[in-house]
Amino acid sequence: MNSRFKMGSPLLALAAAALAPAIAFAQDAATAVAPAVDAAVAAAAPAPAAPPAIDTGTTAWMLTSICLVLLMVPGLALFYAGLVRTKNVLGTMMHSFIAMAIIGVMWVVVGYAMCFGDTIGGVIGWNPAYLGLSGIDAKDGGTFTMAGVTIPHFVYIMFQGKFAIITPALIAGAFAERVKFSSYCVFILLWSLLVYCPLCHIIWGAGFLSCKNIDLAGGTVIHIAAGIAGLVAALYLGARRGYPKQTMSPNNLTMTLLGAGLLWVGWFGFNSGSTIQSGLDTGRALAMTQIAAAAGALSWVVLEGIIHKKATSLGFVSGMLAGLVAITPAANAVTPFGALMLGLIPTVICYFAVQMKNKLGYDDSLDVFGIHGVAGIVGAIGLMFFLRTEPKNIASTCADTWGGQMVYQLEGVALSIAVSGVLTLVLLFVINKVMGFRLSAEAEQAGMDHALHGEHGYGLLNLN
Amino acid sequence: MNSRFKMGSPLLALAAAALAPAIAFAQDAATAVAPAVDAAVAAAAPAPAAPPAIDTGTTAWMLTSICLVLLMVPGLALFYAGLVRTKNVLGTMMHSFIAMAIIGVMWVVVGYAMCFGDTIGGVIGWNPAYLGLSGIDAKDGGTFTMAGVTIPHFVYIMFQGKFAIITPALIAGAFAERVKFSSYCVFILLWSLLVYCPLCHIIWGAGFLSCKNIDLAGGTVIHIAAGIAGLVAALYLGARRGYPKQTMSPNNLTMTLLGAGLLWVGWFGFNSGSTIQSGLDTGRALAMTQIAAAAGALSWVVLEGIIHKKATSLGFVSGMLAGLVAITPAANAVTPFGALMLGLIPTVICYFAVQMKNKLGYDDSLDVFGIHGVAGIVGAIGLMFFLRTEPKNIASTCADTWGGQMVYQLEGVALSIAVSGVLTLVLLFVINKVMGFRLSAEAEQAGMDHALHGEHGYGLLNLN
Amino acid sequence: MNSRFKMGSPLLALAAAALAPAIAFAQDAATAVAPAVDAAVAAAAPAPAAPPAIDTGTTAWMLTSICLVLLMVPGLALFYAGLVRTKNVLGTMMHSFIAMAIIGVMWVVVGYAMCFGDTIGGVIGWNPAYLGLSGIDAKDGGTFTMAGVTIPHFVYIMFQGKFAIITPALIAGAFAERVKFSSYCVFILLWSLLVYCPLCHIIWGAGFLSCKNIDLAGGTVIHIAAGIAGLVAALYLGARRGYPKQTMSPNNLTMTLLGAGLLWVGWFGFNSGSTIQSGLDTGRALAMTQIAAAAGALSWVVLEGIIHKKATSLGFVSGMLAGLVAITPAANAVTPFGALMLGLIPTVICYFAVQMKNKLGYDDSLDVFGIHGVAGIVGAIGLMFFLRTEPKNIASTCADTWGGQMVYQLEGVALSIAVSGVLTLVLLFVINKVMGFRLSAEAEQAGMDHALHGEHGYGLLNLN
Amino acid sequence: MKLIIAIIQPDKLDAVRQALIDAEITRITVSRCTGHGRQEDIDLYRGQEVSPNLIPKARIEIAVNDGFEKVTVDTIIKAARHGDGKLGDGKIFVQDLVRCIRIRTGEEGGEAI
Amino acid sequence: MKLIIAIIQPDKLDAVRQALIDAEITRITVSRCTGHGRQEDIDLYRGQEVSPNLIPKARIEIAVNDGFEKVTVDTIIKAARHGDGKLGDGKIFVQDLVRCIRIRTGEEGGEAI
Amino acid sequence: MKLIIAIIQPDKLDAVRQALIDAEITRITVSRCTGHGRQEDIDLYRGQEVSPNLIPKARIEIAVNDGFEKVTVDTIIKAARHGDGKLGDGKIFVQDLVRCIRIRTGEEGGEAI
Ligand SMILES: Nc1ncnc2c1ncn2[C@@H]1O[C@H](COP(=O)(O)OP(=O)(O)O)[C@@H](O)[C@H]1O
Ligand SMILES: Nc1ncnc2c1ncn2[C@@H]1O[C@H](COP(=O)(O)OP(=O)(O)O)[C@@H](O)[C@H]1O
Ligand SMILES: Nc1ncnc2c1ncn2[C@@H]1O[C@H](COP(=O)(O)OP(=O)(O)O)[C@@H](O)[C@H]1O
Repeated sequence: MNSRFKMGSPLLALAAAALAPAIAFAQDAATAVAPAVDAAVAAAAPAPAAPPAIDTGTTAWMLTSICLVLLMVPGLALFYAGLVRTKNVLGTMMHSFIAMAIIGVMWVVVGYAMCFGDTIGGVIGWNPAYLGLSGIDAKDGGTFTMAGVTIPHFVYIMFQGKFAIITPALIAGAFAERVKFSSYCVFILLWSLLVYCPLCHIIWGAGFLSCKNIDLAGGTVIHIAAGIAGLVAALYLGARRGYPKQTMSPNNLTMTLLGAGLLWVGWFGFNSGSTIQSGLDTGRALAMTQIAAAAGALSWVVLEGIIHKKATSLGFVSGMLAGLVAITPAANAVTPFGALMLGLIPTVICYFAVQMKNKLGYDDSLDVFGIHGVAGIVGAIGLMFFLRTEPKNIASTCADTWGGQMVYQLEGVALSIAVSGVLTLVLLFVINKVMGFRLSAEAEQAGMDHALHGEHGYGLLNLN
Repeated sequence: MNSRFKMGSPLLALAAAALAPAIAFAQDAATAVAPAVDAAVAAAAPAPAAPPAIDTGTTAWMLTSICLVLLMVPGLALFYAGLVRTKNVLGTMMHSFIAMAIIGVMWVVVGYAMCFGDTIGGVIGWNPAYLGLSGIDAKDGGTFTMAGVTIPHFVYIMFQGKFAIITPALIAGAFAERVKFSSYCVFILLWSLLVYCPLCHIIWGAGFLSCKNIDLAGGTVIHIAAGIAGLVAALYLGARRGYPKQTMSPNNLTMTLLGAGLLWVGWFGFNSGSTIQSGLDTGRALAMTQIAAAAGALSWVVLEGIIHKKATSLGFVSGMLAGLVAITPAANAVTPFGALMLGLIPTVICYFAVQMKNKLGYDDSLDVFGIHGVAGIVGAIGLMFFLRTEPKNIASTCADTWGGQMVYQLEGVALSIAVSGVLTLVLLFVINKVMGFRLSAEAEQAGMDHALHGEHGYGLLNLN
Repeated sequence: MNSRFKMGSPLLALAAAALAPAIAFAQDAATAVAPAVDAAVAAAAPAPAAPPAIDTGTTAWMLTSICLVLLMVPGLALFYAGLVRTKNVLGTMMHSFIAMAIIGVMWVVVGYAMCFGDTIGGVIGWNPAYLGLSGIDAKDGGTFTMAGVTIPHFVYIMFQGKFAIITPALIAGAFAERVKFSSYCVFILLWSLLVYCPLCHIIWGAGFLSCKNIDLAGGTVIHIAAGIAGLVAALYLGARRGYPKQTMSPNNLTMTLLGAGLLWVGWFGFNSGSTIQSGLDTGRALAMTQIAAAAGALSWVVLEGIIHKKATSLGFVSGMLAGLVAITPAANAVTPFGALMLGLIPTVICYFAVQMKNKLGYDDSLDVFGIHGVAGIVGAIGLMFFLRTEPKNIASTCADTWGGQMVYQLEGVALSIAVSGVLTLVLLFVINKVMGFRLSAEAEQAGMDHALHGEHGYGLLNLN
Repeated sequence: MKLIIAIIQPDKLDAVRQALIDAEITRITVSRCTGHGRQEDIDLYRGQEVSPNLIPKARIEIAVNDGFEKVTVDTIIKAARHGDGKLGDGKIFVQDLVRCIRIRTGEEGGEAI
Repeated sequence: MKLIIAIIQPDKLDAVRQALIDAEITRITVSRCTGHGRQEDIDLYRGQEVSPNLIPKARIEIAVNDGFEKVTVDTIIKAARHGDGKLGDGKIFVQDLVRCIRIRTGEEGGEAI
Repeated sequence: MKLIIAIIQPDKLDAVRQALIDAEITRITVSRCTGHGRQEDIDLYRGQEVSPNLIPKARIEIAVNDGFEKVTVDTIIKAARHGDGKLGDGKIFVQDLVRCIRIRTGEEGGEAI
């Protein structure tokens, strides 16, 4: 049903069965069904019928990870909102927040079934019991087991759901300050269904690339997909009126910095939680995440220092973000030195990618492609040069050789670019025809906050 | 001593005893007393004298939940402070922050004893060993066991303490921008002692409604109580000067949105932590919380979209809050579909309740009653229609039938309304007579920040 | 290798070995090496060669603690940045943020080796396998065991690394608004290497004060060291131009309050995480932290209320901070009453220390010495009067008598003052000679944001 | 026509606005400023009393026809005073206004005010 | 010399700036203010329509030599109007300017403008 | 009486304030504005140099009796200059002031300044 990680060996499963009673106590006792209790009392007898005992420690970390990843949504909202003009600050935050509501509901209704249900042709998932999450309690006593570790199924579902929320929210940065809210809502809903769910199923679910990609937490599934979607959208929708002649200064960089802080912290849940353990790989993922973020931030700051003799705070967080994106697929797969390099190299490339954008003149307003897309691609491929062990020892892949793995990585990247690129374009086109995507000139001048939401972000600016 | 959840069956307790040695290792080894170690070495012998072994996983999640619930206090401070006028932004934040100090101290001095001590007539608790937390270490080796799961007693105390902190802070929104700080401090202290502690003891401690209410995390104990207190206070203290003629615009909605983000995340600790496990019910509570929040936010936004053709960010967070409040008592008790409905229905009702307030003309400034009170009542009763199983299978109640449970729910709601309504009124009256509760006209015009705190929230507004 | 805590008794270790198989299942199964699995299947046989099984619960809490302590860095950034003038808001945030990058990288390259490597003369650590964290995986299968509890080594490293990040960032408050960014970067790097790493090694690593100090989470290693460094720097670098004649009002106290909220929450990870467990001491540390913070905040507010008839929000957070600093060394060592006193007493002393600074006229701009230094010293010594048990029962010390422990405490304080005082002065002198430390008069007038970073914090202030 | 500029205490803005409306002067422009006169304003900073060099004020601009100058000034004086007058109550400046144009219609002079 | 003050809708600031530049008037000072004229501005607050007493505006100040007064005023009027003119489009005030000094050079009068 | 408006660089506000106080001109009103003159101001945005159209400035208003006009203007010029004068140092505008009223006392004219 799920192949984000390969199954543990049969031996391990056997050990699990043998030991189940010994740890049954740790289980959710208040709701434990009778057989489990009997088994526990019988002390050493195998209890094949009972659902496996829940590991409270892993569950605790997964619950925490859910909180951390959800915290990234307000983090992203702050990050983006600080960079736009005053008149669009609320509208920009709403782009992130509304994803929590729309995708939050979509995920429980059909999203989880489409991502992690049984595969239909290796392309999309389906499982009636997952629709509306109606059959979760009934299945395995509500538990979910992966690689021998059992957690409540709801916890796994919610963790995965947070990724579905944040992915479309990332795209919003590419067409900041110029789209209709209603069209945006329709766009992220359809994009999730048509782009995110298939990609997620293909690579993390039981799809045709399952157990092939090294993509711990979504370099390919999330950042490349969102980055490409952003690029396509920026090109298709066109630049903000006045861009680039009129300077569009960030309205509140302190907000962007706070958002970046929340993103850094939240990313620990993002990457480490994706190991679905509370063990060695989890610790490793956290350490590599930290290293790449630090190295990325430092690289950008040093680069700016060299080129401009000034180091900006926006540069700091841009580099941090590039490092975090690049390490996302690789956090459990590379050495500490590799993490350092995956902070450094993608950041330098992103730096110049952003300068390139300025030359090419398209308006990827908050550099969704320049950071997420570019660092995502560099990370997904670059990780191959810093593996800490043979691919087959890494949790999420079954490749035999380095070369074989490299092919898988390239396949993943190509797939994500192709699927996201083509379908995003189709979606934009259709929505644009049906309901219009861009704001009218007047609304764009007046700002999204007033025109779309009937509000002003900073009442404090006016004497009241 | 505690009946927030019914005890596990004797069988379970037996299993626990039999298995204690096997998991003793996981225990707080550095402070483990000798007998526990001996027992562990003796491997399978029962060790009745030793305190039960601590479950590190559950402890980890409870520790995390404490952090999350404490994070809700700054979250609430931001949420409320963003909605008031510039001149009251700090005073409003202080209403939340000071609760951390006053109730923080009160809780360890007498609060915990009054809530979770042995019952006196089913109405209030008392336990000399809990005063000043002086006897915690001595009791059961500092451990606390519920439904077969053992955690450090201090962890349980601190978790419960966070609820005591946030409850009175909620009320402050009802009389925002117009009360004296000193009087407010006295008010929340007395309100906690006279309203919160008894209610908490009656429903969650060993009081006369113990094991009767489905109120996982405080729909009745917290939100209805605070909502009613807010309504009474708004009516008793009267409207802000100039209300409603003068518009009082939010000074900083970005702050309110950030606060809302922290509240959403914190609420996972609030609801899931209240299961005092790291297991099935915990995961379920988190999932239902997420679903109701998303559904609530979406409902308000859609409603506004239909009525006004604009969707506000304040609407988003209001709906989110309504959903979160409504699911609070129910998060471990309803189906996913039920959670969706408990996001949708209370939000719609709250929407119209707020419009009603505008018609009636009283000044519940930040809609404490309109959101917390109304959604709390709708949730506490509404959950009965979406139960995932028979009441008796739900951790916190012992009811036999659906009807019996419904009676309990109504009793709880009625009790909370009555106790909070009457005692709040008495308190307001007494404090008003003794020291005055409202600000003078001059101080209200000048703003709380300058008049009461000698500060200005946003120095940045002035050139310095 | 590490003596932050004394080792458990041999009995405990034996128990651990005997029970290892029984909990091997909980281990990081996906990466489990074969012998562990065999051992698990063999059920009760000792498995000396296998690395000890990881406790998923403790690991979960340590992972969470890492997140919480990292969250303190943005928290500190907000706290400090809210207090400076508008033109320096970004530069001040950068002082905290850049520490995440510089020390983040330094820590993995040499920092961990210098702090927790094998001791060289009791003064500094070294371990080639720790350089660049290259040998972590190879050692004990990547695990780390302390007092019988095993967690992934990377988790321990990252947790300790967060302390290394925040310590130099604290100092920045003493010379806020007037130093060059490049010089500051060099300063914190060298200060970490020359002051923090030795102090950390001497007291927490295998240095000459190991197993002697009661310093749970860094009262001596962190707060006294940073406080003294701040004092020396403020004296050496001189006051801001215009100080104290020109008032320098906080640009955004709401930001400071939010920062304080994050610090309070983060401190739970700081103190409770430092127990490297998820057990009794962890719960105790969290409870004492909460009590001292609440008592500290309340004390300052009451004091201001008495003296000025106004209670400021900055006073609230200052008292909170004093309480948190004072309880930091003591959180697992004192009684609840002691925690109350360690909130109250240091806060009162800090209050008057800050007034004293105003009299003496030096410009410790954000009171790094007045709060961190003073409360750190008072806490480190004051804790001796509120111990909950004999010193030898406290995890981090091996002292035999109360008097002996008192001597150790005084030694620790004296050492920290001496090392930090002298070396900070040398560093300031050298950096000042080589590259200049203070901003030019023009740059200081223009503000760090524009002069150093080419940015403006609040674009919203200007119509764009 | 006259352009009347009043620098007042922010806490009196509502009162002044209301009084002006009662006197049928409804058109007004307001902005934030900070000023220094004789008034001292005490803030607290970590237990210390500090007195900012510049104190927040509200700046009101009203363009009126000459006949309305007196009533406008008198109204402001009455409404902006704290009690019988306190330091910091503010100042009123009156200037000549040469032209006044309503952008919407292009009207000029008296009727455009 | 004249000092021209225009109170316009903030969303027209860019257009006015551009039009002025096209008319070769590049020196300008802008600030935020709030104002009350005939216009009503509807915000939403928890499902209720509220109309703030004071509405955000942009305030433009331009010092010009007398010969430029007309073109400046005309340019602003044209660029600041919404369509054929909407409530709230704003006002222009023209005052006499006695002296104008460039701080950098100390130049005075016409060439310092 | 004269109303003197000076648009200066924000980093010179303290110096100007101090110089005015030394010249015994203590009453002052200050506000934030943004302006465009000849000066260019370079900010960085993700490695790219950007030059905002409008640059933050401080706007000072001082009402003085006619005899004080010269000293005020001269003081500002001296204190607001960067070195020997840099682009962006600012402008001073002087206007006639018809009336000046102290709200607290109702005093008018010279003594109310
Ligand atoms: N001569 C002046 N020039 C400019 N602004 C002034 C002048 N006099 C007063 N103000 C403004 O009016 C505000 C209030 O002045 P106030 O303290 O009431 O005046 P006074 O000291 O004359 O009684 C001051 O803060 C300042 O902003
Ligand atoms: N007489 C006046 N005095 C001061 N400000 C004015 C005056 N008339 C208009 N304004 C300013 O101009 C703004 C726009 O005015 P507007 O509503 O277009 O004027 P009108 O109602 O005359 O058509 C107002 O919000 C106000 O700030
Ligand atoms: N003619 C003018 N009208 C309005 N404001 C002006 C004018 N000239 C200059 N300013 C203001 O003064 C500020 C500084 O001008 P500056 O660049 O020093 O002038 P110049 O280009 O004439 O040397 C500008 O940013 C603008 O705010």
